[in-house]
Amino acid sequence: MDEHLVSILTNIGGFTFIALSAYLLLLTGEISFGQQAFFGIGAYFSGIVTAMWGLSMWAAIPLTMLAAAFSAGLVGIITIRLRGLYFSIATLAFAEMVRLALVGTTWQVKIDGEMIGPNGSEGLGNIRWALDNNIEANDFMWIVLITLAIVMGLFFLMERSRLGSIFRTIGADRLLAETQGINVTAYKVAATALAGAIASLGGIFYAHAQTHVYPENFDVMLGVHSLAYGLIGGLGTALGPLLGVILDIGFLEAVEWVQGYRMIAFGGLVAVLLIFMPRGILDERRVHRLRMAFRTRKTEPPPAKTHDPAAS
Amino acid sequence: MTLLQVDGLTRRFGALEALADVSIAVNEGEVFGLIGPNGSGKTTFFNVVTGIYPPSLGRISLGGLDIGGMPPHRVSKHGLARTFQNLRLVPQMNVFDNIWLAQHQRPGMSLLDILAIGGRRERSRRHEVDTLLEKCGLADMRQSLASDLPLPDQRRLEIARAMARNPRLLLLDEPAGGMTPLETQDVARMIREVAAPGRTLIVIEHKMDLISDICDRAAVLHFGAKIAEGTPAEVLSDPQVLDVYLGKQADHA
Amino acid sequence: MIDFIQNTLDGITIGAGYALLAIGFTLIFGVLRRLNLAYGPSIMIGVFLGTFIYLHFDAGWLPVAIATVIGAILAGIYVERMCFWAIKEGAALASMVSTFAIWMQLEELVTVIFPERTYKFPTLGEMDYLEFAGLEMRAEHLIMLGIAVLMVGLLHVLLYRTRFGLSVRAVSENPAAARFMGINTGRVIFRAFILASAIGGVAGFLLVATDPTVTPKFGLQATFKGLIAMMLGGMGSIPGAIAGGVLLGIVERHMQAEFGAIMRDMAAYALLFLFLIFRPGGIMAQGVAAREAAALRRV
Amino acid sequence: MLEVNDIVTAYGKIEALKGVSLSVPEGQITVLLGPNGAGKTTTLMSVAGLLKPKRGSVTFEGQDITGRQPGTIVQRGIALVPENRLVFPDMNVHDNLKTGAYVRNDNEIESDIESIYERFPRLKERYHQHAGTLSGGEQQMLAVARALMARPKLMLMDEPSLGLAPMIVEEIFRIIHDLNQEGTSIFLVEQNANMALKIAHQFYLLEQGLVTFSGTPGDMDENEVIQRAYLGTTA
Repeated sequence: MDEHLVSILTNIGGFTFIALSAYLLLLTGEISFGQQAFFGIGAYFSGIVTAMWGLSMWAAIPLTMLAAAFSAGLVGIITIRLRGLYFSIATLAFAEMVRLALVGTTWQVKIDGEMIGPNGSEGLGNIRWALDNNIEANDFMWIVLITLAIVMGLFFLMERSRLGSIFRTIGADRLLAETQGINVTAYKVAATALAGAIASLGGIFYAHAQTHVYPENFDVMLGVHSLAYGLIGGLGTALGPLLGVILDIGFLEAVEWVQGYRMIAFGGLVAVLLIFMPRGILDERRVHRLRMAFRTRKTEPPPAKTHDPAAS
Repeated sequence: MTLLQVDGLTRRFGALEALADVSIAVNEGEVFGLIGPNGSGKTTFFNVVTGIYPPSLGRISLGGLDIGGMPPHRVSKHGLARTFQNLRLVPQMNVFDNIWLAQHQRPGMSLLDILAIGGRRERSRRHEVDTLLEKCGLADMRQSLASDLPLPDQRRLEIARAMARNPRLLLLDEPAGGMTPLETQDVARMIREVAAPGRTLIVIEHKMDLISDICDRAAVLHFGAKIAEGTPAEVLSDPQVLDVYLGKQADHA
Repeated sequence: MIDFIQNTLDGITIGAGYALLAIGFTLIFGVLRRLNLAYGPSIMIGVFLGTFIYLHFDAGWLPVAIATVIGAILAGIYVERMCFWAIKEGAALASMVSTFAIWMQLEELVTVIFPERTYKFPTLGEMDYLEFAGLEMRAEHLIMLGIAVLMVGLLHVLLYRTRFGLSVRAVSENPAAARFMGINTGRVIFRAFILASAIGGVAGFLLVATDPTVTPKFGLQATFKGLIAMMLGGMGSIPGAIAGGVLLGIVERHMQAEFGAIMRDMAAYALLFLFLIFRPGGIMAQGVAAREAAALRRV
Repeated sequence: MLEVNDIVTAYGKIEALKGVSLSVPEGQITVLLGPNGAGKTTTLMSVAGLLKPKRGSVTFEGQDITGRQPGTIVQRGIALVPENRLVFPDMNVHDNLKTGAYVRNDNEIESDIESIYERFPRLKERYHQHAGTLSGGEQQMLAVARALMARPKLMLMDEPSLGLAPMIVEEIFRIIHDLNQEGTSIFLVEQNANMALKIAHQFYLLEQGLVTFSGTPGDMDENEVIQRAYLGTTA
């Protein structure tokens, strides 16, 4: 496969994770400007695990996701009383603190004659697990895409279970959720932790594909992009964030003539799109319609109705 | 036997006393009406009982258990469900899912059940939703988005959703609000035949014929205080009540 | 001790610039109840228009200042039409993401036209330091402070003494009631946007003129400084915006002097975070009664 | 003076008014009664230009004002006292009054405020206080005074008695009565049928988005009016 295409597909995979994490929080009605913190934590933590401790990426994945879930859950608990814009700004402040902490952190050890470890704004390099294990770019892409497929699959299952509906209910009407017996606090903290873990997965793959990451990779631009992906692609299905990422990275990286003017074109496109589709391309209503069209073609009609005078 | 016992319930908002020393006892299996002019404290009463606002003073006990000041999700675990005067459905979910979701609160639902998307128990629960939809006359609209339903159906959906949790005590806030007389009769029948059997109900309503039709007993609130209690006929002929409605009606919004 | 006072003084000066940014932010938030992330970038357009005038016509500071304000207003109008006027009420999230998209667009536009990393910007003239009791102050800082105070005074007159100000306050407090009085809310929002952009343009000019280099990152900085100052003071409150801006300036200055640039930024965000957790209403937080009243409206 | 002709007003797909016609004669108090959700407020909003009727027309003093901007309608001489008063809580009383005169360009605004203060001395006492700190009755008074600042020929009032103690309600109704005596026409939406009928010259009954009765207060048994208007029973 073409090298350029491989790198685009790997990027799409990596950024879809963080877009999914922002989408999960959007479902519960929260706008997070801070998912890049967990993406960054994922990149750094996993990089340390493989480059400094010499463990494999497969060991790094669960460790990193746990660490990210834990820190995200903690942020979720601290910010639990904040709603709306206050929550958004608090997550932004947290993420910037994380980024600045990375800029301020130097912790290097000598391994095989080389200094390895976070080095302030020079970032963390030598994340060579893929190279050392002879995993080529092509293979790494498949690792990312298959993991993405699994995570997306879990998302679809979640959305079909009551858990998905519970998240959506909290997002649509918090008070209703409470009177429905939903422990909103607990579910919100759970969603925040889960979103942190998913974002960190993107960071892990990003770090191991790039081999070198910098604190500036995890600035607020990344966070707002991840939020925008879900909203552009649509908030009705987990395919929405993927579609958003594909539109941004895939489409615009692939089309040569927009090079250099990419954000001028994309920014305008998104602004116009949002005028006509304020909840994205695949919003709840369109997803519902698609689902209905699909179902009536494929399965039996809805259960036969019995006569009920009340329905008249 | 008394199911809901409210003693000396007071709720203040700043200087305003939205509920003033209200005591009400609702018996098991009863349909109890709550009436009063706009803003007399009826909805505040529901909000305090369901835990949305903590009481300023007074006790609320459900089946002997003190629920005053509990957060809404815990109150609801003890078998209490309600509907809302200005409709709170999840607009972007379909009718079936709105009800199906509500089952999560039933006793014996574990985290595994909440994650379930198949299996025998889940199938039977889904079947229950369909049965309920049919009983409530909503089977035709099973797949429609809740926001696409006309108002009377939305009200019925709210009642059906509350019943999906099998509550001991069901609070209905203006179940016939904004409905035509014909639609009101329909909803009265639904309450009588589907919601009331084996359950205790408290109903807020302005439409007196509905109250007379379905309620065993009723109480009247005025300025946050209870001014009368008895059978609907007694209450509606009470001189003080007549005075409130026909004479110096005044409110406390 | 002298250092402490000196740093505080410098902090107040820079804080005056932040306060102006926060006032612009808060005006827009007040009438719209939506967040305009493109506020900083639209000011940046003004700043670069000023730079353009300076580089090509070797203009003095006054024409550059005017160009800066005009540029900010034009960009502000573009943002208002694209992100707020065209997107229906209730889609606050779409508006916010849309302002972000426009932000990206404006930033890229600037980097395409101005490909170098930094540009020079005119200063408010070559002026001396003023000294007093061992403290010193750059004359241009004093001018900056003076202009900021003047702007706040003018704004106060505008908001509390004119018909336009009355309509802005009415729409901020209750858009529905404002409509009942015959106020055209759309027009008021549009004009408030222009006003906020003009204030932002002045703030941008002052901030850049006292530190005479311009980078395309100015938009990001302006948005976040303004946002932080607004949140510290309490959203929608103009006295709050001033207090928040000055507080931010002082804290930044002290941290910078003691621990350097990273800790300066860290402290700004930490301060914001702590305020959000412990005093979400900001410095000018509302009383308990107001929150009770808000709770009443909730159901 | 005001003619409403067969208007249909909808929220999305739901029609709140299904063809309402009524007229408000000059110099009179016209009352619109009806149960919750009948469409009373929607009718007022359609007249005041805050909602656009899908069909039908509204004419004021012979001129078509259907779908005009609210500002234009206020300028023509129709002012609204909204439900729940909706004063501006963080503005002082004086500024609240000024918002009422927003559509005016003359220089008699301050002198009008003075005459408002003469009429409502209690507002004068509190002219510097934020409106949010006033009592319910004072806020209602302010809402009425604010509408008067537009120098209306016709006042639309949406449930001015809502949330007020009986004594205050009587005072508000006395004010409405006085205003009418001085020549302002009144179109009043009320749930307090008993009080409203005492001052009404004529009344309409609105049920389910349709006018089901019109006449003068003597035309229908008061108890039946109350039954239908307040309780919505069809007995």
